[in-house]
Amino acid sequence: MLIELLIAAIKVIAVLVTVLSLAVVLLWFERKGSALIHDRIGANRAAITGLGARMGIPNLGFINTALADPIKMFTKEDIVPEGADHFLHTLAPFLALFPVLITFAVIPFGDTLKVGGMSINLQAADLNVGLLYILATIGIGVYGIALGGWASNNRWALLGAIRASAQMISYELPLGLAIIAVVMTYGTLDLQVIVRGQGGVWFGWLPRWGVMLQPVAFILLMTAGMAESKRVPFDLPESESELIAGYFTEYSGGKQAAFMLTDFAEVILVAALVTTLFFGGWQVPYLYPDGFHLPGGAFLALPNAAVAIFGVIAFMIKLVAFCWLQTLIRFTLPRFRYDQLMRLGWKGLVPLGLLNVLATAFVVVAFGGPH
Amino acid sequence: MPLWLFGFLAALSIVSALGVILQANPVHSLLALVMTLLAVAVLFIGLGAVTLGFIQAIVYAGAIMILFLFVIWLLNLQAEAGIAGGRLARRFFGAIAAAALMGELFAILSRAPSGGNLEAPAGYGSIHNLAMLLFSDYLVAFEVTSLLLLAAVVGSIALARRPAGARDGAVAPPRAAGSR
Amino acid sequence: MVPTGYYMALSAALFAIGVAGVVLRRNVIVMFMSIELMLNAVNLAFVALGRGFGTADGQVIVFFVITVAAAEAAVGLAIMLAIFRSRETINADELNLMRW
Amino acid sequence: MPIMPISAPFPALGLILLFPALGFVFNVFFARRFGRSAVNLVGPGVMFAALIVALAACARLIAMPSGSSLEAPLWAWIYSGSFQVDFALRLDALSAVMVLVVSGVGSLIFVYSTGYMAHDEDFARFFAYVNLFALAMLLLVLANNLLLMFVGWEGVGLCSYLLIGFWYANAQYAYNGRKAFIVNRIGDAGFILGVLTIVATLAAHGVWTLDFAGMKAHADAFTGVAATAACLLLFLGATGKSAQIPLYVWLPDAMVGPTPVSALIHAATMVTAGVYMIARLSFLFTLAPAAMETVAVIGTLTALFAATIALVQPDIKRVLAYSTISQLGYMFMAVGVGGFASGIFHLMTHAFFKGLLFLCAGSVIHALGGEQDMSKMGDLRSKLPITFATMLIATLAITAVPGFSGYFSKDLILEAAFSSGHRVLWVLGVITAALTGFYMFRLIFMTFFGTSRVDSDRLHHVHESPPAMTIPLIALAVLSIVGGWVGLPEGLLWGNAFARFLAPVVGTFHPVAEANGLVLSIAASGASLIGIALAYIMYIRLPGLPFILSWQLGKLYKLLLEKYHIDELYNLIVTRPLFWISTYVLNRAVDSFAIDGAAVGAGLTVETGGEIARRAETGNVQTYAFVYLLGAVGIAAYYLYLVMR
Repeated sequence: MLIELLIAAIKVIAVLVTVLSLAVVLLWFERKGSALIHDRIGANRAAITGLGARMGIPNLGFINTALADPIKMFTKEDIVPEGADHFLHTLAPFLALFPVLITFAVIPFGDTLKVGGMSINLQAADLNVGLLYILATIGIGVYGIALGGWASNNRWALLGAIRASAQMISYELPLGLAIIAVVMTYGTLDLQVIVRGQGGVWFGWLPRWGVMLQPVAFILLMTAGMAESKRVPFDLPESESELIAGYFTEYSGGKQAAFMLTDFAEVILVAALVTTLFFGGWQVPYLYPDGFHLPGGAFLALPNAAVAIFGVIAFMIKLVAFCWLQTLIRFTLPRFRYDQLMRLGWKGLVPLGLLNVLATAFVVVAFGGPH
Repeated sequence: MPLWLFGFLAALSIVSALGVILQANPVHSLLALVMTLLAVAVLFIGLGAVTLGFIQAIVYAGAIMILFLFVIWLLNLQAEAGIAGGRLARRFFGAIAAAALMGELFAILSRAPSGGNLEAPAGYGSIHNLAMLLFSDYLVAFEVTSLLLLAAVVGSIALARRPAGARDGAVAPPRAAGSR
Repeated sequence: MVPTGYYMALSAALFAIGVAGVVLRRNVIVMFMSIELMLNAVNLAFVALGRGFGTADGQVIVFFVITVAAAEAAVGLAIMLAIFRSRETINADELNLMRW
Repeated sequence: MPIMPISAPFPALGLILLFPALGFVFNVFFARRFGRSAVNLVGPGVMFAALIVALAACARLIAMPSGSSLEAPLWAWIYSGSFQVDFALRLDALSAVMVLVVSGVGSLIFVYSTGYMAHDEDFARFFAYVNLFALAMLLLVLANNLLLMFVGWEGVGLCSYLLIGFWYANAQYAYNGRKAFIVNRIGDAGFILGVLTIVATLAAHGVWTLDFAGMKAHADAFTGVAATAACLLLFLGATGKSAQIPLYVWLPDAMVGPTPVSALIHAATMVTAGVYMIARLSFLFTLAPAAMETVAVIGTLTALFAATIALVQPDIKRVLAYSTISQLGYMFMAVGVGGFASGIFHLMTHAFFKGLLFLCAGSVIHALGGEQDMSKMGDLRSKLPITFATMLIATLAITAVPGFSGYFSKDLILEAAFSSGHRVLWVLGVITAALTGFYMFRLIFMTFFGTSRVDSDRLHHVHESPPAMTIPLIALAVLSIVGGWVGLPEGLLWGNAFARFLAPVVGTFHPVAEANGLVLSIAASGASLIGIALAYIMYIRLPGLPFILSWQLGKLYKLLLEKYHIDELYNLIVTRPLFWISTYVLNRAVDSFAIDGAAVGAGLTVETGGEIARRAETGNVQTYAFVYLLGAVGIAAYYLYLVMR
């Protein structure tokens, strides 16, 4: 009993720590990535205590920047504007961050690990309606943004909040439709089961990843997910050239950090969802519970622990890859206009999602579904 | 669901329900209502209606309530000047009548047959279970509901669209929390 | 295991609070929210009784209630917008044109 | 061992109804968009499509053993306890003949209509109505039960009304339409009562069916009285639809409709529905000899009566209308004396030659720019050669000149009348034949011979009709000649194949008196020739004689010209009293005083009450909610009181 609680606690902490530190890494990704695309060097000045460079110690790259950014933010003054709704102004950033963080509870990051006599499911919460849970938390996440903008007593902030909530609600639909198609394909809402369903190969060499079955849903989920995270090209709620910084114009210090963290956590969440639903999650091609079965017929036996660790590593690699992809998109595409955004959502993605659900239904009925 | 958890959720839902009707600021009322909805959603899940609990969170809290928030913003609602004021006598008797109704409901519901607290059958409250009912016994109601939704969409667009020629200035631009 | 009666009591309390909200508040939006509160109280009773009797029909009803509530919210809020546009208020005490 | 009749499923029967229905829908909804040429294509096209299906079905039927039928149960219609009626179609020998007549003659007349209505703006409405009519008429003849047949029966009545009043801008035309409809209602009331009598009689024996087959199987349930009552009531319906005494008055007035309508509805098809109905229910009528006698007598009297009126009418279409009534009288005489097959035979040949006559008359009227008065015609045979030739053929057919179709059918009827022992009826029939010869050739001579009395300003417009009109004329003329050859006298070539074909459905004719067919035939033909000769003398040789006669026999002439004053009589004994009751009793007493008084009083009461009650209407939603809440608290308290007591 006690040990189970302990294991659960460890899993939760591990997930949280991973997500938060990944968010910090993403911040550095952004700086370096944008530099790469803009053909400049990028952030290279931060050094521990500022002495390193002077003393000839080589700049420790991302560690320095990654640490310096959060430290800078958390040490800044926390300002609440005059006339703002004090309570909500303080509550909002955490209301935004909290649902995103708890969403990671249902993302499986590895196969079952057998230690001693126990088998540990590498997933913080084994919920058999995981996808519904994800939709619910995403839905609740709107409140933090909306109330943050409203409570600031600032027109730009309120406009940003209205834009943000309209955008998030609109893009929840294609997101949900993409997920429904996946659910119909695998016949379950349990993410771990969906990942297991993506193990193995077709034709002896092609991994059975979800993207092969649901390419349209993948595109839908990716697009809608990026819109949900309100980043370029969907960053109208915080478009600096129009609204200063949108809903968090009036935020500073730790609370602004929380909002930014929310953004990065959402990026990671989208990457995690895409990985889990369409790219096999922790599945490594040709790796089975007993070891590698390569296409040529070669076989390499592995112990369970090694397989599980391979899984976790594969998951992390895919996760980071999709985070990187989103960063690239961010610095490649220009921002939409608001009407373009809404048209894409309602007239493009929603009908596409409905058609995809319809087509999936036909295929499932015609060729026999998961049941 | 253990009793302590029920007690906590019940207290939470009642307190936030009171918040809905006691908060002067509509936005605060709305937040309280969302809280109630989420507490009730968790109660649903505790009762085995897992799917329904999540639907409540997704649809009710995540979408319908945002709609309310939008309208509050659009109408630029300010805090009400307290719950008192206006037709005091009616308010007074209204409160008494509501209390009387609560007492009566307690009395009536305590007599209601409650079933046997049976063990839930396998798959109770799952999507599959709910869908089987929806698409068999309740199919007609389901289809009619879809028509209702369509009618509501058309109706609300017709009601809310501005008459031609009144594009600008018909509604004052929204104001944020503290502006007077 | 929590007895069904407890849920019924909670449902009654929530319903009465909703009723009080409709009668006491003058802001039409808040009255509307109070109605949602009443709907939720009834939903809770449905689900609890359904669980008590071991049937899922209660849940189906709640499903429909949620759907209808969505439709009702859309139309009701649109009506409020229309009213506000012409009368500049949604205070229930001031909306009394429909009288003798 | 005889081959047993079979009944095979043949769902394509539904297509026969579907095509006119599609045509109707097209003409109602899409005609405006697609224009006149599309309507001219679709209107007759659907009839030809129906005709092709009907031909296929009949070919199938003929290939089957005698007495077989094709069934097409389409859907369940009325299921009320044990009383069950299906929407089902049935094609046996009788309905096969009718379907072919309706769709065949109908197709030709539709083609003719495209020419006749070429200058009318409302062509789409016209084709919509006639397509609807075709649908109803085909339903009437294809129905496998009495109730469905009644649907078609009412449908053709409706279309008849719509088409008589087709040019509704003319108040007199609209009035004539109403007259036809109302007179038909009287007959239809009889029909309904007849159906109910049948239902009640069968139900008393525990049989709940209106299928013709089912009724026939349970015919023994009908005792003499029930059968007589049912048959007489149904015959009342037939007198309305088929214009027999006493309900014939609408048909002459129906001639104000477009002439193709007169040809199709008021000569060839709809008005024969009564004959068809009696033939269809022949198993029932044979159980009621008294009713049969009535049918025969009424038919004969109508034939003679209408023929006398036709002698003097100046209007070309009215002559043909009375001629139609007269010929319908022949058909009823035939079915009345038991010669059902002969009646149907005459129905078919009549459809050919009377349809043709009307179409020719239409052609003449068309050529003269709407002139219908024969005293303003004359000497048209060179100007309208095709019309003249075909009309002459039709006239020879209707006057029963040997070799033409009318000869065979009329001969059979008179022979049946004589050999069934009804000598008086036979004599009257022969007299009618003479009258027919006279008035038909009077029509021909006045129209095509003699000196031209056409208005001079119209004379140079006179022209032969376009091919769309003349081709149907020629086709019908051919049918008017050869149509009778399917029922030759016994012993000649194939004999009476027609009667043999129908025998399983309507039974065979059983003569009770010896008769020499040849002698009877010579007598009847002689009578016709006398009539023709008289007409020749009066209108060709001595053109002044008609005037002298009409002056000398002024009173008789006037009586005939005024149609025995029957319309005035009906006005006096039916219409006027009804109007009096409507005006003085229903309008002044009941409506103005009682109903209006009650309404005004109720209004005053409500107004006063509302004045008081409206004070509760504060317009404040929360007040309402509060009162509502009080009510809820009260109801809950009462419930608790009931529970706790």
